[in-house]
Amino acid sequence: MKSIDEFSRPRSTISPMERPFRSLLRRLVDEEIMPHRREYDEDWEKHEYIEPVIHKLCVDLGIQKALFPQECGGWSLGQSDYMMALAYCIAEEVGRGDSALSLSSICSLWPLCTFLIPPLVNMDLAKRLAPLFTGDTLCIGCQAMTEPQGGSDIENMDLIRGKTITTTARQEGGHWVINGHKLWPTNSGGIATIFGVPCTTKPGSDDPDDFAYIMVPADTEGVTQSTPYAKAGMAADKNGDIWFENVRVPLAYRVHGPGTDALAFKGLIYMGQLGSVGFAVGALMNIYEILYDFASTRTFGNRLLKENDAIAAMLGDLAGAVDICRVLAYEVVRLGDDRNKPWGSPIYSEETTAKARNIKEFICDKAVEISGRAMDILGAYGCDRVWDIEKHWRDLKMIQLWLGGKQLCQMEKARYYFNCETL
Amino acid sequence: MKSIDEFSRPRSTISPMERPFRSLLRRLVDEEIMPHRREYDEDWEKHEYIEPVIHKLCVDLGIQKALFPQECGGWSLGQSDYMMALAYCIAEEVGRGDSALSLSSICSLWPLCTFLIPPLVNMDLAKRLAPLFTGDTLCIGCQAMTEPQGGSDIENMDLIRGKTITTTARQEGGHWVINGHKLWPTNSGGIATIFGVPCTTKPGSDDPDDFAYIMVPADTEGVTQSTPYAKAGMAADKNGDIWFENVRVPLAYRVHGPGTDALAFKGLIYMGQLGSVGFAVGALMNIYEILYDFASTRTFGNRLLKENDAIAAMLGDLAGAVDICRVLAYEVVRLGDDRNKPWGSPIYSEETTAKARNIKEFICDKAVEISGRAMDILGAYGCDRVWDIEKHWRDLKMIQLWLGGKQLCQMEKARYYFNCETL
Amino acid sequence: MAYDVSELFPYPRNWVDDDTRAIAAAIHKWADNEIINNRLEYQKAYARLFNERRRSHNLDIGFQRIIFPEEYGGSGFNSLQKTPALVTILGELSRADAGMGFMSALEYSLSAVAAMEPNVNNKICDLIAPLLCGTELKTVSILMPGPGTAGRDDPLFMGRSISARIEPHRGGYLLNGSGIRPVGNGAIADIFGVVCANPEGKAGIALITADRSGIVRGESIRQTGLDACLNADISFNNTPVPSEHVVMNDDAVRELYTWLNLFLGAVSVGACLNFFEILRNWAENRTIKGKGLLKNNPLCASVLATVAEEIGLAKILVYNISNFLGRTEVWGGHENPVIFMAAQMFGKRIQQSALNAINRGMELMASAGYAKEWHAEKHWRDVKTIQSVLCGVASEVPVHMDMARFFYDSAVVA
Amino acid sequence: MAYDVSELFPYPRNWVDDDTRAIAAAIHKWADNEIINNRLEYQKAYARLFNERRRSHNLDIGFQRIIFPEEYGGSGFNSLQKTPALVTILGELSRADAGMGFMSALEYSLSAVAAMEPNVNNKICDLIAPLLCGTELKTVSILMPGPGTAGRDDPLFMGRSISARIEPHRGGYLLNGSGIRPVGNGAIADIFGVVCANPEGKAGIALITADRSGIVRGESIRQTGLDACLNADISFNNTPVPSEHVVMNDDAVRELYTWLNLFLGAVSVGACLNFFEILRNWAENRTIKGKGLLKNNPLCASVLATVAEEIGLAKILVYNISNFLGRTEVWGGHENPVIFMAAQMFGKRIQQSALNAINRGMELMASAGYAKEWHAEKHWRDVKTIQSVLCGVASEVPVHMDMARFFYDSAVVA
Repeated sequence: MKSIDEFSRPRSTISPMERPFRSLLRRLVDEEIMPHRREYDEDWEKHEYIEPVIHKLCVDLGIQKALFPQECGGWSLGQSDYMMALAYCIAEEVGRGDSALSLSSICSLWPLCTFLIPPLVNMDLAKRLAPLFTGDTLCIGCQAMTEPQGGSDIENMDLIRGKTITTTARQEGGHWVINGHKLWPTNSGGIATIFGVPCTTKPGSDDPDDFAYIMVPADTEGVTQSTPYAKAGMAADKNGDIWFENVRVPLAYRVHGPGTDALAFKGLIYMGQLGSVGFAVGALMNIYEILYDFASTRTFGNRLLKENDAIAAMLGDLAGAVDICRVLAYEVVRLGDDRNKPWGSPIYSEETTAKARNIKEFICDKAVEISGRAMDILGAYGCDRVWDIEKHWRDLKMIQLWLGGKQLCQMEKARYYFNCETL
Repeated sequence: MKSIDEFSRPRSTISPMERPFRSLLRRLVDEEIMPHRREYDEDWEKHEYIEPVIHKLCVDLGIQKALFPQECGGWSLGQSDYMMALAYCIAEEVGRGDSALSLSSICSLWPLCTFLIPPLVNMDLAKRLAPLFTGDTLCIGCQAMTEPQGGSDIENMDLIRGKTITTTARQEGGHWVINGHKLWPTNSGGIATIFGVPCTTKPGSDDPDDFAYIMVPADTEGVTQSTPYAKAGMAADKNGDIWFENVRVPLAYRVHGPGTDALAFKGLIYMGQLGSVGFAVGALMNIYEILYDFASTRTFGNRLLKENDAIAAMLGDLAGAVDICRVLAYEVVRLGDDRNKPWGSPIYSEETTAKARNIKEFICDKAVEISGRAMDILGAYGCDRVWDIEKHWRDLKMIQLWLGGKQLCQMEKARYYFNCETL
Repeated sequence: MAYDVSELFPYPRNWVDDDTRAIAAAIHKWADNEIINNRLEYQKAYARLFNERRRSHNLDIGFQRIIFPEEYGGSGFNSLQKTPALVTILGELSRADAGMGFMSALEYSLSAVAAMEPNVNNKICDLIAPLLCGTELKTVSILMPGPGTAGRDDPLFMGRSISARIEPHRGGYLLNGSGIRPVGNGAIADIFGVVCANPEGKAGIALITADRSGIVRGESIRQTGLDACLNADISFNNTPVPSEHVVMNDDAVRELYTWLNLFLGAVSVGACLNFFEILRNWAENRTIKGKGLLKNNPLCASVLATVAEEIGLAKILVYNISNFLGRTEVWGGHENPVIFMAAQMFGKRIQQSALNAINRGMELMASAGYAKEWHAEKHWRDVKTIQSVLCGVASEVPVHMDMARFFYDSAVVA
Repeated sequence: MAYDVSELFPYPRNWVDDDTRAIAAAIHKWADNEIINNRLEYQKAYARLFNERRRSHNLDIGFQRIIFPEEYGGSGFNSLQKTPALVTILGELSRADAGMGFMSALEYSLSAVAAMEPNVNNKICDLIAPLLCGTELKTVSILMPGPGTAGRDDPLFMGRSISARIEPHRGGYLLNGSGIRPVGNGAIADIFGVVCANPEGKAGIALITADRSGIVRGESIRQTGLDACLNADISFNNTPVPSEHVVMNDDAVRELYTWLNLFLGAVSVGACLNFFEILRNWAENRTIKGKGLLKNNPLCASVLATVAEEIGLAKILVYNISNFLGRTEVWGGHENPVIFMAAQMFGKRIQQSALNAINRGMELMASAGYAKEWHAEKHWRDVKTIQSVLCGVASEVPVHMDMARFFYDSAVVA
């Protein structure tokens, strides 16, 4: 093994555009992120170091326009059979430097996935919002999902079916009037330009037709954002409360309509898993790099750590687990990029959701275990920020906990594999 | 999830011939193996039930001739880009019924892999041995590797490089004269027709050129086989001692020559991992079928097990782990079937060996864990042979232990990922 | 180098008195001479020698009657303070053969429910003491709650289905239930302890001798391990049970679970101690990488350490449970719900650690790990069998529910 | 429902006397009033309040001097029989703030090496007692062996590299070593306990006060947790050490490891107990699936049970180690190699269980698990930090090697 690029992935199905793009990202991460990432924890409120890098990624590199159709000035990535591979590539490469930075940049596009990935495309809405995302100014999207009570029940679509959503959308003439309170979404805490808001047109209903997904520009009257919360890590990702008080947006800002909105929203769950495994594997590959360095320069019993059979075995297990995680992460990619193949399924299908959740859960559990073990291998240096592993350890735990966490993954899997009816 | 065929695999790269072949195997397993497998444990010495099924698989189905070139009456499977996929398919489907039966049938071809897989083909030897394997009589091959002292040190080729091999081959005129003692190989214990014998032409040497791999028909004078050992499981696989006393075989029975023999032998390690993951995943899929049945008919608190959130989560984890194991098993397949692709590596390469061992170790650990947990879910029925899980549990442990076991896998991984020099 | 495996792993020694230590040493010696040092012979004629050895331990030396009060012809180990002594004895016996330990564990569990102070149940002692304190080998089988069947609405004991029912009949009871799977020994038992429910769904324990009418044994079951403890499903068809042979209260059932967890924990630890001896012997005689002994290779040493750690953990937990029971002045015995919870919580942990110890240790033995010749595989199969039957159903979930009720006031239904 | 988290998890209560229980209850109350019930305020002004609270606990109440004999102005908890009392006290303190517990654990470990009977070292007591029994807060830092650097041939303590060296000089010693990473408190310590090697490579402990010449502190380190226990690498340049302040023997180093494992185990368990309170509160107030409380959902209950099990296991191990030490009549104290081995073997297991308890529990808290507001994440970071520093290097491998030597006579080199 000579470089992290030798960790396994299906070389036969790599997009031609990936190679150059990946090296571009690699350089940006090595030059712009690595030197500063130790400062990020202190930068959680101001984003002095963080914001410029997000700008580089989203605007200069153009990530923020990727999903929009070419006729709107975008890359039409939604139509590509390599869309998920490319999204994963970004998540992984940037995640190697800082998973929160990767999260913040990629999640900016999350709400757009509801109406820019065929077959669920809303061209009119695309044209309306393209100017925001295809210009030279940073435009931050925010998928405002979680609500105060019930936590991520909202993601438990198959069971709860929107029943517990308290954020409401009322039609008044040419507008949707939105009221509600969301919290914790990535890219809130004051930095969002536009929100994607899952809400209900009929509180208490579990009819998917009453579920609505509406885009809400952050500067609309009645939208209030809190300052960011203090967290254990992931400083580059701001989270806060958002209140919607009689917020009025054009009817056209609803991504589709009855029924379809619910499908589009279910698709976001898959996208969330894809991003998560990317951030996690990126961090794991960086942990491997750090371990390689430490194990090749530090000794136990006056032998290099890596030349002691017992320690080497532990190191081998860690690296092997990283390889396994990457193979599995690419399986998540495949699930998505096969969406239009005869043998594939839509990203909102039960199969894709369950299998992606299964792998996300596995990779996160492994990542928490590996990063913790890596800290112990470094001993008193493991908890030292200078060695950059403990930051990954804190971030990886958060990746494990979000999106409904482990238990929701387990329920989805049980339903899928055992046809449970009451879970 | 409706059937075990929905466990993940790369549908885009499945050989056209696999589908029909798989259903053929599935039917054979369901009709010929499932009804008898509970008797196998008692049949370990006589093979009254077992031998006929092996005959069906190897002769009637034709597996034993698969590797030979078409001009010798075989299928030329060695040339196929789907060879590993097909071998895996057999290992998995038969393993679902009885992993030892699968093992015995497939390992019969193991020694042949040293000279029938391009680029390492010995056409002359192929022509000489084809009559044995392409006829209507059962011909059992046996890879006689392990020696009394040092256990599977012999597989630790990168480190030991044949140094500890005590079985010798001496050239005398037109013959190799072989002396030595091997034990434990699959298909020994009296049933082997022909042996593949790793030996040394210069005892104590660690020069790969002095390593030889020689085919030895079991009826050659000086070959003695012991009766089979009693084991915890895997009754369909006989293991015993083999003694070679001044055994003379034609020079042409050496598979290649100095240097190349060692490479060919290293390739066998990969083949061993491929088979192992196939047997294991097959057994796991069967365990899933059994769990599905039990969890859908038995109750806790008067609710179906699968409708209790806590139990369902456990079941979901088990099924999810099976899916993950299968995805990884197909990665092992890919490593082998890409051997001739521009981005691939030979099956005896360091990368292929290390990555295959890594996945084999992972799948076996998981399989031991899953089968043990499955027994606990069945409680007092879990250790009851009638439920067929405990048999898998015993077999899976053995799959974990063979081929050098966990620790050798760890060493190989450490060497590969951390460039260790003294392990 | 010589070592005493029984004292190698640290545990609160002060909980075991010198008399017990002497008894344990005697069993240890007996085990070495009669079984461990002649394993191959023992293995060849297993069925016969198992019974001979079991007879010599239980009758000639007299461990079958140990729990009963002197007045019943027992040895009077029927005070809770004797609990550490009982687990020590079971551990040494199981080191020789977990199957023998398993049989004693079931017998001791049921005897304890009947004869342990302060709640000595004379009626039940009158029934089973003559058998267990007599001159013949007697085998006990226990039928615990377990999985239910779809569509049936069973009476429950903390979520577990009770398949045996009793109904009042002429001042006594009639016992019914079909195809109930015992914890073990179903095919050969002389005495059955049956957890059953009355018409109100209340749980209790019925004790009956195998000669009662209406008892039908199914065909014997081929199991993963414990080959000598032949099991079979049991059906009761209007089997009459005198009312004084039924203990109709939840606490008794909880007590039975407590004893089973503790005693079977001691059995698995005992099996592990002999596995440790086999493994250590292996590690001291095998070389690796063409140089050096296994035990001196860092990786192997690390795995060996893990094995020792799991055994050490299991052993210390066994003794801590026994201390909770033995210290009546602190805990007050079975009525204290913490006892039942701790026995279950640590009881399952003991089995997990024991099995993990063997699983990890086998990794170093390659084919010797599963070859019958080396015996490691017997311990492995025996311990796994104990773990599974102790789970009852759904692995550790039922115990987790019990724990959630205790630690979190969880109102979780089953 | 009200409950006492300090008594909820079963452990051999008889090992803790009533006086200790009373002291513990007082600390418990103090912790609730001064810290736990005002977490947000405490968090806002952490640096200041940490020191105020630490002062009140250590000076006003007087726990800083507790281990020293009365004649030194201490409270005379310097007999091994007091060990269970010390872990009880550390546990209650750490429930309030693991950082405070960590500081006391380091102080107690070093004080114990100096003042524990029967080996009271008066010379060293003369040096540190006046400081630790005085009227000011004093902080102790300990420098243990750890990783070595490629190409250097370090003196070793059971495989671990010793970076500090002493050489004889004018009847005393000179201490040298550059950039050594302490277990903690390096940036703020008043007293250093330094494991060092003499020219023959023999290991020992040197005690020095921070005012000695030639001591240079590197810049302070930003750590995962234990924010208040500011650490920094320490360099010694010909720092003079009187010979009577050096304990030149392996046993002393082993003893130091033993105390650190035990006391830091108590700290992590204490932190876990408060995490348990947070989690239980969460489980009693959150609903799931739009219906029912978290604690009543079987899956959540199962995870909650796992958390309780890990905490219960860690706690019982802490007390069992303390019992090995306290029962000198059985074990004879530190000289018995089983003590060192058991403290290491169970010590690491305690940290693993403690961290696992928090890791699993956080799963149920979603974002509240990592939001500073809920404090769960502080316990998580603190315990992880303790675990890593306790490993020293190479995770559990060094301890596994120690265990292999003990259990298998392994001659494994490092």
